[in-house]
Amino acid sequence: MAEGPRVHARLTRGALALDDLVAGVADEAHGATVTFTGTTRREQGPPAVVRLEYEAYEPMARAEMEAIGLEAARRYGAHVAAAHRLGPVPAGEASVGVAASAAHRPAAFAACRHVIDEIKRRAPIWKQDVHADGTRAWQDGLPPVPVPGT
Amino acid sequence: MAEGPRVHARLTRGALALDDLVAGVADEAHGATVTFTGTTRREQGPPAVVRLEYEAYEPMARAEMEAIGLEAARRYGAHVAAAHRLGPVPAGEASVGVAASAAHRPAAFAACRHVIDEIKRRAPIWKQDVHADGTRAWQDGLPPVPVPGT
Amino acid sequence: MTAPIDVSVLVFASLRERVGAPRVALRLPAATPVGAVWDHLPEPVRSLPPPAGLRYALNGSWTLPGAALRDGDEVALILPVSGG
Amino acid sequence: MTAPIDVSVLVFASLRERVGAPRVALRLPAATPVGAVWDHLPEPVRSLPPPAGLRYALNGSWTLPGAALRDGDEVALILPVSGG
Repeated sequence: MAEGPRVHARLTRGALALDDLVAGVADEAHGATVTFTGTTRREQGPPAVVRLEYEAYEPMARAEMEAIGLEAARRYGAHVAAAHRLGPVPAGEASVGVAASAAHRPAAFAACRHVIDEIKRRAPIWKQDVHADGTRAWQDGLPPVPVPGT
Repeated sequence: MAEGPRVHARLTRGALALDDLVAGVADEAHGATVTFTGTTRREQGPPAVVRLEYEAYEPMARAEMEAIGLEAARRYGAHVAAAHRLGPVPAGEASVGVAASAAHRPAAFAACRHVIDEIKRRAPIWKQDVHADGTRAWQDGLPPVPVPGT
Repeated sequence: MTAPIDVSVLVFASLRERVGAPRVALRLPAATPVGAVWDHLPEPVRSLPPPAGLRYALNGSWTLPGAALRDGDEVALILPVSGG
Repeated sequence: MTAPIDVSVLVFASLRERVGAPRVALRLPAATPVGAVWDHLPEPVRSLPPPAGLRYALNGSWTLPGAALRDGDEVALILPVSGG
Protein backbone atom coordinates (compact mmCIF):
# COMPACT_ATOMS: atom_id res chain seq x y z
CA MET A 1 0.00 0.00 0.00
CA ALA A 2 2.70 2.47 0.93
CA GLU A 3 5.22 1.06 -1.57
CA GLY A 4 4.81 3.93 -3.98
CA PRO A 5 3.39 4.09 -7.47
CA ARG A 6 3.27 1.12 -9.80
CA VAL A 7 3.58 1.66 -13.53
CA HIS A 8 3.14 -1.01 -16.21
CA ALA A 9 3.61 -0.28 -19.91
CA ARG A 10 3.27 -2.86 -22.62
CA LEU A 11 3.24 -3.23 -26.38
CA THR A 12 1.38 -6.28 -27.60
CA ARG A 13 0.36 -7.97 -30.83
CA GLY A 14 -2.64 -9.65 -29.18
CA ALA A 15 -6.04 -8.36 -28.14
CA LEU A 16 -6.11 -6.02 -25.14
CA ALA A 17 -7.71 -7.30 -21.93
CA LEU A 18 -9.15 -4.50 -19.82
CA ASP A 19 -9.32 -6.80 -16.79
CA ASP A 20 -5.55 -7.32 -16.90
CA LEU A 21 -4.96 -3.58 -16.89
CA VAL A 22 -7.37 -3.13 -13.99
CA ALA A 23 -5.75 -5.96 -12.05
CA GLY A 24 -2.41 -4.22 -12.56
CA VAL A 25 -3.52 -1.13 -10.64
CA ALA A 26 -5.43 -2.80 -7.79
CA ASP A 27 -4.59 -1.44 -4.34
CA GLU A 28 -6.56 -1.73 -1.11
CA ALA A 29 -5.89 1.94 -0.44
CA HIS A 30 -7.23 3.05 -3.82
CA GLY A 31 -10.98 3.58 -3.94
CA ALA A 32 -11.20 4.73 -7.56
CA THR A 33 -10.17 3.11 -10.83
CA VAL A 34 -10.63 4.73 -14.23
CA THR A 35 -9.97 3.07 -17.57
CA PHE A 36 -9.75 4.31 -21.12
CA THR A 37 -10.10 2.15 -24.21
CA GLY A 38 -9.49 3.51 -27.70
CA THR A 39 -11.15 1.68 -30.55
CA THR A 40 -10.97 2.11 -34.31
CA ARG A 41 -14.17 3.69 -35.53
CA ARG A 42 -15.48 1.81 -38.53
CA GLU A 43 -17.25 4.71 -40.15
CA GLN A 44 -14.14 6.83 -40.64
CA GLY A 45 -13.64 7.61 -44.29
CA PRO A 46 -14.92 7.13 -46.99
CA PRO A 47 -13.49 4.82 -47.98
CA ALA A 48 -14.34 2.87 -44.82
CA VAL A 49 -11.45 1.86 -42.58
CA VAL A 50 -11.47 -1.92 -42.17
CA ARG A 51 -8.41 -2.12 -39.99
CA LEU A 52 -5.42 -0.23 -38.69
CA GLU A 53 -1.83 -1.35 -38.72
CA TYR A 54 0.35 0.02 -35.95
CA GLU A 55 4.10 0.30 -35.98
CA ALA A 56 6.35 1.60 -33.20
CA TYR A 57 9.91 2.39 -32.37
CA GLU A 58 9.42 -0.29 -29.80
CA PRO A 59 12.03 0.31 -27.10
CA MET A 60 11.36 4.04 -27.08
CA ALA A 61 7.59 3.62 -27.24
CA ARG A 62 7.70 1.40 -24.20
CA ALA A 63 10.08 3.78 -22.40
CA GLU A 64 7.92 6.78 -23.27
CA MET A 65 4.76 5.03 -22.07
CA GLU A 66 6.56 4.21 -18.82
CA ALA A 67 7.75 7.80 -18.44
CA ILE A 68 4.23 9.08 -19.03
CA GLY A 69 2.83 6.58 -16.54
CA LEU A 70 5.36 7.68 -13.96
CA GLU A 71 4.45 11.34 -14.47
CA ALA A 72 0.80 10.53 -13.77
CA ALA A 73 1.70 8.25 -10.88
CA ARG A 74 3.76 10.93 -9.15
CA ARG A 75 1.44 13.82 -9.90
CA TYR A 76 -1.75 12.05 -8.83
CA GLY A 77 -0.60 9.35 -6.40
CA ALA A 78 -1.82 6.79 -8.91
CA HIS A 79 -0.95 3.35 -10.16
CA VAL A 80 -0.97 3.17 -13.95
CA ALA A 81 -1.13 0.36 -16.50
CA ALA A 82 -1.07 1.04 -20.23
CA ALA A 83 -0.99 -1.23 -23.26
CA HIS A 84 -0.85 -0.45 -26.96
CA ARG A 85 -1.38 -2.91 -29.76
CA LEU A 86 1.01 -3.25 -32.67
CA GLY A 87 0.39 -4.81 -36.06
CA PRO A 88 -3.08 -5.23 -37.53
CA VAL A 89 -6.10 -4.19 -35.45
CA PRO A 90 -9.51 -4.80 -37.02
CA ALA A 91 -12.03 -1.96 -36.87
CA GLY A 92 -14.08 -2.31 -33.69
CA GLU A 93 -11.22 -3.72 -31.60
CA ALA A 94 -9.27 -1.75 -29.02
CA SER A 95 -5.88 -0.41 -30.02
CA VAL A 96 -4.94 1.21 -26.72
CA GLY A 97 -5.97 0.71 -23.10
CA VAL A 98 -5.13 2.58 -19.91
CA ALA A 99 -6.08 1.93 -16.30
CA ALA A 100 -5.32 4.28 -13.40
CA SER A 101 -6.24 3.87 -9.75
CA ALA A 102 -5.96 6.39 -6.94
CA ALA A 103 -7.35 6.97 -3.48
CA HIS A 104 -10.14 9.20 -4.82
CA ARG A 105 -11.86 9.69 -8.16
CA PRO A 106 -10.61 13.12 -9.28
CA ALA A 107 -7.03 11.84 -9.15
CA ALA A 108 -7.92 8.59 -10.93
CA PHE A 109 -9.69 10.46 -13.74
CA ALA A 110 -6.85 12.95 -14.09
CA ALA A 111 -4.18 10.25 -14.14
CA CYS A 112 -5.97 8.19 -16.77
CA ARG A 113 -6.57 11.25 -18.92
CA HIS A 114 -2.95 12.36 -18.65
CA VAL A 115 -1.69 8.96 -19.75
CA ILE A 116 -3.87 8.58 -22.84
CA ASP A 117 -3.41 12.21 -23.91
CA GLU A 118 0.36 11.99 -23.62
CA ILE A 119 0.63 8.56 -25.24
CA LYS A 120 -1.18 9.95 -28.24
CA ARG A 121 0.97 13.07 -28.24
CA ARG A 122 4.41 11.63 -27.54
CA ALA A 123 4.80 7.86 -27.89
CA PRO A 124 6.61 6.93 -31.14
CA ILE A 125 3.76 4.85 -32.56
CA TRP A 126 2.19 5.28 -36.00
CA LYS A 127 -0.95 3.98 -37.56
CA GLN A 128 -1.80 3.14 -41.11
CA ASP A 129 -5.45 3.18 -42.16
CA VAL A 130 -6.35 0.22 -44.35
CA HIS A 131 -9.48 0.88 -46.39
CA ALA A 132 -12.16 -1.41 -47.75
CA ASP A 133 -10.91 -0.69 -51.28
CA GLY A 134 -7.41 -1.91 -50.39
CA THR A 135 -5.78 1.53 -50.23
CA ARG A 136 -3.64 2.40 -47.24
CA ALA A 137 -2.67 5.68 -45.65
CA TRP A 138 -0.01 6.23 -42.99
CA GLN A 139 -0.83 8.91 -40.44
CA ASP A 140 2.67 10.28 -39.98
CA GLY A 141 2.72 13.83 -41.33
CA LEU A 142 4.21 12.93 -44.72
CA PRO A 143 2.25 13.28 -47.96
CA PRO A 144 0.69 10.06 -49.29
CA VAL A 145 3.14 7.71 -50.95
CA PRO A 146 2.57 7.76 -54.74
CA VAL A 147 1.02 4.51 -55.88
CA PRO A 148 3.57 2.68 -58.07
CA GLY A 149 2.66 2.68 -61.75
CA THR A 150 0.46 5.77 -61.68
CA MET B 1 -25.12 3.64 -34.93
CA ALA B 2 -27.49 6.52 -35.47
CA GLU B 3 -30.17 5.17 -33.14
CA GLY B 4 -29.44 7.69 -30.42
CA PRO B 5 -28.06 7.26 -26.94
CA ARG B 6 -28.30 4.03 -24.98
CA VAL B 7 -28.58 4.12 -21.19
CA HIS B 8 -28.49 1.12 -18.88
CA ALA B 9 -28.90 1.43 -15.10
CA ARG B 10 -28.89 -1.48 -12.77
CA LEU B 11 -28.94 -2.34 -9.06
CA THR B 12 -27.48 -5.71 -8.25
CA ARG B 13 -26.69 -7.91 -5.27
CA GLY B 14 -23.90 -9.72 -7.13
CA ALA B 15 -20.37 -8.74 -8.04
CA LEU B 16 -19.99 -6.07 -10.72
CA ALA B 17 -18.54 -7.13 -14.09
CA LEU B 18 -16.75 -4.28 -15.84
CA ASP B 19 -16.84 -6.19 -19.13
CA ASP B 20 -20.64 -6.25 -19.06
CA LEU B 21 -20.76 -2.49 -18.60
CA VAL B 22 -18.29 -1.97 -21.43
CA ALA B 23 -20.25 -4.32 -23.70
CA GLY B 24 -23.35 -2.27 -22.95
CA VAL B 25 -21.84 0.87 -24.48
CA ALA B 26 -20.12 -0.65 -27.52
CA ASP B 27 -20.78 1.22 -30.78
CA GLU B 28 -18.82 1.10 -34.03
CA ALA B 29 -19.04 4.87 -34.25
CA HIS B 30 -17.61 5.39 -30.75
CA GLY B 31 -13.83 5.46 -30.60
CA ALA B 32 -13.47 6.09 -26.85
CA THR B 33 -14.72 4.21 -23.81
CA VAL B 34 -14.09 5.32 -20.23
CA THR B 35 -14.99 3.35 -17.13
CA PHE B 36 -15.08 4.16 -13.44
CA THR B 37 -15.03 1.59 -10.65
CA GLY B 38 -15.49 2.57 -7.02
CA THR B 39 -14.07 0.22 -4.42
CA THR B 40 -14.24 0.20 -0.64
CA ARG B 41 -10.89 1.23 0.73
CA ARG B 42 -9.83 -1.16 3.46
CA GLU B 43 -7.75 1.29 5.44
CA GLN B 44 -10.59 3.68 6.22
CA GLY B 45 -11.03 4.04 9.92
CA PRO B 46 -9.82 3.12 12.49
CA PRO B 47 -11.51 0.87 13.23
CA ALA B 48 -10.88 -0.78 9.86
CA VAL B 49 -13.86 -1.15 7.55
CA VAL B 50 -14.28 -4.81 6.65
CA ARG B 51 -17.33 -4.37 4.49
CA LEU B 52 -20.06 -1.98 3.47
CA GLU B 53 -23.76 -2.64 3.38
CA TYR B 54 -25.73 -0.69 0.82
CA GLU B 55 -29.43 0.05 0.92
CA ALA B 56 -31.48 1.93 -1.65
CA TYR B 57 -34.93 3.25 -2.33
CA GLU B 58 -34.74 0.88 -5.24
CA PRO B 59 -37.24 2.14 -7.82
CA MET B 60 -36.11 5.73 -7.37
CA ALA B 61 -32.43 4.83 -7.29
CA ARG B 62 -32.79 3.04 -10.60
CA ALA B 63 -34.84 5.89 -12.07
CA GLU B 64 -32.34 8.48 -10.85
CA MET B 65 -29.41 6.52 -12.30
CA GLU B 66 -31.27 6.34 -15.60
CA ALA B 67 -32.02 10.07 -15.52
CA ILE B 68 -28.35 10.82 -14.80
CA GLY B 69 -27.26 8.51 -17.60
CA LEU B 70 -29.61 10.23 -20.00
CA GLU B 71 -28.27 13.65 -19.04
CA ALA B 72 -24.74 12.49 -19.87
CA ALA B 73 -25.89 10.71 -23.02
CA ARG B 74 -27.59 13.82 -24.37
CA ARG B 75 -24.96 16.29 -23.28
CA TYR B 76 -21.99 14.29 -24.60
CA GLY B 77 -23.43 12.08 -27.34
CA ALA B 78 -22.55 9.10 -25.18
CA HIS B 79 -23.85 5.66 -24.38
CA VAL B 80 -23.88 5.01 -20.63
CA ALA B 81 -24.09 1.90 -18.46
CA ALA B 82 -24.08 2.11 -14.66
CA ALA B 83 -24.48 -0.49 -11.95
CA HIS B 84 -24.55 -0.18 -8.18
CA ARG B 85 -24.33 -3.02 -5.70
CA LEU B 86 -26.77 -3.40 -2.84
CA GLY B 87 -26.38 -5.47 0.32
CA PRO B 88 -22.99 -6.48 1.70
CA VAL B 89 -19.85 -5.56 -0.26
CA PRO B 90 -16.56 -6.78 1.20
CA ALA B 91 -13.71 -4.27 1.36
CA GLY B 92 -11.68 -4.47 -1.84
CA GLU B 93 -14.68 -5.24 -4.06
CA ALA B 94 -16.35 -2.73 -6.36
CA SER B 95 -19.57 -1.14 -5.17
CA VAL B 96 -20.27 0.99 -8.24
CA GLY B 97 -19.28 0.83 -11.90
CA VAL B 98 -19.87 3.17 -14.82
CA ALA B 99 -18.97 2.87 -18.50
CA ALA B 100 -19.42 5.63 -21.07
CA SER B 101 -18.53 5.59 -24.76
CA ALA B 102 -18.47 8.45 -27.22
CA ALA B 103 -16.99 9.28 -30.60
CA HIS B 104 -13.98 10.95 -29.00
CA ARG B 105 -12.23 10.82 -25.65
CA PRO B 106 -13.06 14.20 -24.10
CA ALA B 107 -16.76 13.40 -24.34
CA ALA B 108 -16.29 9.87 -23.01
CA PHE B 109 -14.32 11.14 -19.99
CA ALA B 110 -16.84 13.91 -19.32
CA ALA B 111 -19.83 11.57 -19.57
CA CYS B 112 -18.32 8.98 -17.23
CA ARG B 113 -17.36 11.65 -14.73
CA HIS B 114 -20.82 13.22 -14.82
CA VAL B 115 -22.50 9.90 -14.15
CA ILE B 116 -20.40 8.88 -11.16
CA ASP B 117 -20.43 12.36 -9.63
CA GLU B 118 -24.20 12.64 -9.91
CA ILE B 119 -24.91 9.09 -8.73
CA LYS B 120 -22.95 9.87 -5.59
CA ARG B 121 -24.70 13.19 -5.17
CA ARG B 122 -28.29 12.30 -6.02
CA ALA B 123 -29.15 8.58 -6.14
CA PRO B 124 -31.07 7.46 -3.02
CA ILE B 125 -28.52 4.90 -1.89
CA TRP B 126 -26.94 4.72 1.54
CA LYS B 127 -23.98 2.85 2.91
CA GLN B 128 -23.26 1.47 6.31
CA ASP B 129 -19.64 0.93 7.32
CA VAL B 130 -19.12 -2.37 9.12
CA HIS B 131 -15.95 -2.33 11.20
CA ALA B 132 -13.58 -5.09 12.23
CA ASP B 133 -14.75 -4.66 15.85
CA GLY B 134 -18.37 -5.33 14.84
CA THR B 135 -19.56 -1.74 15.14
CA ARG B 136 -21.56 -0.24 12.29
CA ALA B 137 -22.11 3.30 11.12
CA TRP B 138 -24.66 4.49 8.58
CA GLN B 139 -23.51 7.36 6.38
CA ASP B 140 -26.82 9.20 6.14
CA GLY B 141 -26.44 12.52 7.92
CA LEU B 142 -28.04 11.40 11.18
CA PRO B 143 -26.07 11.10 14.41
CA PRO B 144 -24.92 7.57 15.30
CA VAL B 145 -27.65 5.35 16.69
CA PRO B 146 -27.12 4.87 20.44
CA VAL B 147 -25.95 1.34 21.21
CA PRO B 148 -28.72 -0.40 23.18
CA GLY B 149 -27.87 -0.90 26.83
CA THR B 150 -25.30 1.88 27.10
CA MET C 1 -62.87 20.24 8.85
CA THR C 2 -62.00 17.84 5.98
CA ALA C 3 -61.46 14.21 6.83
CA PRO C 4 -57.98 13.11 7.90
CA ILE C 5 -55.84 11.29 5.34
CA ASP C 6 -53.85 8.08 5.52
CA VAL C 7 -50.34 8.19 4.14
CA SER C 8 -47.47 5.77 4.05
CA VAL C 9 -43.94 6.96 4.89
CA LEU C 10 -40.90 5.09 3.59
CA VAL C 11 -37.73 5.30 5.66
CA PHE C 12 -34.21 4.03 4.96
CA ALA C 13 -30.83 3.43 6.56
CA SER C 14 -30.53 4.57 10.18
CA LEU C 15 -33.95 6.17 10.02
CA ARG C 16 -35.42 2.76 9.17
CA GLU C 17 -33.53 1.23 12.08
CA ARG C 18 -34.69 3.90 14.52
CA VAL C 19 -38.27 3.53 13.36
CA GLY C 20 -37.97 -0.25 13.49
CA ALA C 21 -39.66 -0.79 10.12
CA PRO C 22 -39.19 0.34 6.51
CA ARG C 23 -42.65 1.87 6.33
CA VAL C 24 -44.81 3.87 8.76
CA ALA C 25 -48.55 4.39 8.35
CA LEU C 26 -49.67 7.83 9.49
CA ARG C 27 -53.10 9.45 9.81
CA LEU C 28 -52.64 13.15 9.23
CA PRO C 29 -54.77 16.26 8.80
CA ALA C 30 -55.78 16.77 5.18
CA ALA C 31 -53.22 18.67 3.09
CA THR C 32 -50.42 18.22 5.60
CA PRO C 33 -47.25 19.37 3.81
CA VAL C 34 -44.65 16.74 3.03
CA GLY C 35 -42.12 18.66 5.11
CA ALA C 36 -44.22 18.18 8.26
CA VAL C 37 -44.14 14.39 8.12
CA TRP C 38 -40.96 14.16 10.22
CA ASP C 39 -42.76 15.65 13.22
CA HIS C 40 -45.33 12.86 13.08
CA LEU C 41 -42.85 9.99 13.11
CA PRO C 42 -42.71 7.84 16.24
CA GLU C 43 -40.20 8.65 18.94
CA PRO C 44 -37.23 8.69 19.21
CA VAL C 45 -37.13 10.08 15.67
CA ARG C 46 -39.33 13.14 15.96
CA SER C 47 -37.19 14.59 18.73
CA LEU C 48 -34.16 14.55 16.44
CA PRO C 49 -33.70 17.55 14.19
CA PRO C 50 -34.17 16.50 10.55
CA PRO C 51 -30.72 16.34 8.96
CA ALA C 52 -29.52 19.15 6.71
CA GLY C 53 -30.13 18.12 3.13
CA LEU C 54 -33.18 15.95 3.81
CA ARG C 55 -35.10 15.47 0.55
CA TYR C 56 -38.58 14.14 -0.16
CA ALA C 57 -40.17 11.91 -2.75
CA LEU C 58 -43.91 11.64 -3.29
CA ASN C 59 -45.25 8.55 -5.04
CA GLY C 60 -41.85 7.83 -6.57
CA SER C 61 -40.89 11.32 -7.74
CA TRP C 62 -38.92 14.10 -6.14
CA THR C 63 -41.02 16.74 -4.44
CA LEU C 64 -40.62 19.80 -2.26
CA PRO C 65 -41.46 20.11 1.44
CA GLY C 66 -44.41 22.36 0.72
CA ALA C 67 -46.29 19.79 -1.37
CA ALA C 68 -49.68 18.96 0.16
CA LEU C 69 -50.37 15.30 0.96
CA ARG C 70 -53.49 13.51 -0.17
CA ASP C 71 -55.10 10.35 1.04
CA GLY C 72 -53.19 7.25 -0.06
CA ASP C 73 -49.92 9.07 -0.81
CA GLU C 74 -46.58 7.41 -0.31
CA VAL C 75 -43.86 9.72 0.99
CA ALA C 76 -40.19 8.76 1.10
CA LEU C 77 -37.79 10.59 3.43
CA ILE C 78 -34.44 10.71 1.62
CA LEU C 79 -31.60 11.26 4.05
CA PRO C 80 -28.30 12.63 2.68
CA VAL C 81 -27.10 9.86 0.35
CA SER C 82 -23.82 7.96 0.44
CA GLY C 83 -23.85 5.64 -2.55
CA GLY C 84 -20.82 5.05 -4.74
CA MET D 1 39.95 17.00 -41.42
CA THR D 2 38.69 14.45 -38.88
CA ALA D 3 37.69 11.06 -40.18
CA PRO D 4 34.09 10.53 -41.35
CA ILE D 5 31.72 8.68 -39.07
CA ASP D 6 29.36 5.79 -39.63
CA VAL D 7 25.87 6.16 -38.22
CA SER D 8 22.73 4.13 -38.44
CA VAL D 9 19.39 5.83 -39.10
CA LEU D 10 16.11 4.20 -38.03
CA VAL D 11 13.02 5.06 -40.04
CA PHE D 12 9.37 4.14 -39.51
CA ALA D 13 5.97 4.17 -41.14
CA SER D 14 5.81 5.77 -44.60
CA LEU D 15 9.42 6.92 -44.24
CA ARG D 16 10.46 3.28 -43.85
CA GLU D 17 8.43 2.37 -46.91
CA ARG D 18 9.94 5.16 -49.00
CA VAL D 19 13.42 4.21 -47.90
CA GLY D 20 12.67 0.55 -48.50
CA ALA D 21 14.25 -0.60 -45.24
CA PRO D 22 13.89 0.09 -41.51
CA ARG D 23 17.51 1.17 -41.18
CA VAL D 24 19.92 3.17 -43.33
CA ALA D 25 23.71 3.17 -42.88
CA LEU D 26 25.24 6.58 -43.57
CA ARG D 27 28.83 7.76 -43.72
CA LEU D 28 28.83 11.40 -42.67
CA PRO D 29 31.31 14.13 -41.84
CA ALA D 30 32.35 14.06 -38.19
CA ALA D 31 30.04 16.01 -35.89
CA THR D 32 27.21 16.21 -38.43
CA PRO D 33 24.20 17.51 -36.49
CA VAL D 34 21.26 15.15 -36.04
CA GLY D 35 19.01 17.61 -37.84
CA ALA D 36 21.08 17.29 -41.04
CA VAL D 37 20.54 13.52 -41.37
CA TRP D 38 17.38 13.96 -43.47
CA ASP D 39 19.37 15.57 -46.27
CA HIS D 40 21.57 12.50 -46.48
CA LEU D 41 18.77 9.98 -46.86
CA PRO D 42 18.38 8.28 -50.23
CA GLU D 43 16.05 9.71 -52.82
CA PRO D 44 13.11 10.16 -53.06
CA VAL D 45 13.12 11.08 -49.36
CA ARG D 46 15.68 13.85 -49.27
CA SER D 47 13.77 15.89 -51.84
CA LEU D 48 10.75 15.96 -49.55
CA PRO D 49 10.62 18.68 -46.95
CA PRO D 50 10.93 17.14 -43.47
CA PRO D 51 7.46 17.20 -41.90
CA ALA D 52 6.60 19.83 -39.32
CA GLY D 53 7.03 18.28 -35.89
CA LEU D 54 9.80 15.87 -36.86
CA ARG D 55 11.61 14.75 -33.70
CA TYR D 56 14.88 12.95 -33.17
CA ALA D 57 16.17 10.24 -30.89
CA LEU D 58 19.83 9.43 -30.41
CA ASN D 59 20.77 6.02 -29.06
CA GLY D 60 17.31 5.54 -27.62
CA SER D 61 16.78 8.96 -26.00
CA TRP D 62 15.16 12.13 -27.25
CA THR D 63 17.60 14.68 -28.60
CA LEU D 64 17.59 18.02 -30.38
CA PRO D 65 18.50 18.68 -34.01
CA GLY D 66 21.71 20.44 -33.03
CA ALA D 67 23.24 17.40 -31.30
CA ALA D 68 26.51 16.37 -32.95
CA LEU D 69 26.75 12.79 -34.18
CA ARG D 70 29.60 10.49 -33.27
CA ASP D 71 30.83 7.33 -34.89
CA GLY D 72 28.54 4.38 -34.16
CA ASP D 73 25.52 6.48 -33.21
CA GLU D 74 22.01 5.30 -33.89
CA VAL D 75 19.61 8.08 -34.87
CA ALA D 76 15.83 7.60 -35.11
CA LEU D 77 13.70 9.97 -37.17
CA ILE D 78 10.38 10.29 -35.34
CA LEU D 79 7.64 11.48 -37.68
CA PRO D 80 4.51 13.04 -36.14
CA VAL D 81 2.98 10.19 -34.18
CA SER D 82 -0.52 8.73 -34.46
CA GLY D 83 -0.80 6.06 -31.78
CA GLY D 84 -3.87 5.58 -29.69
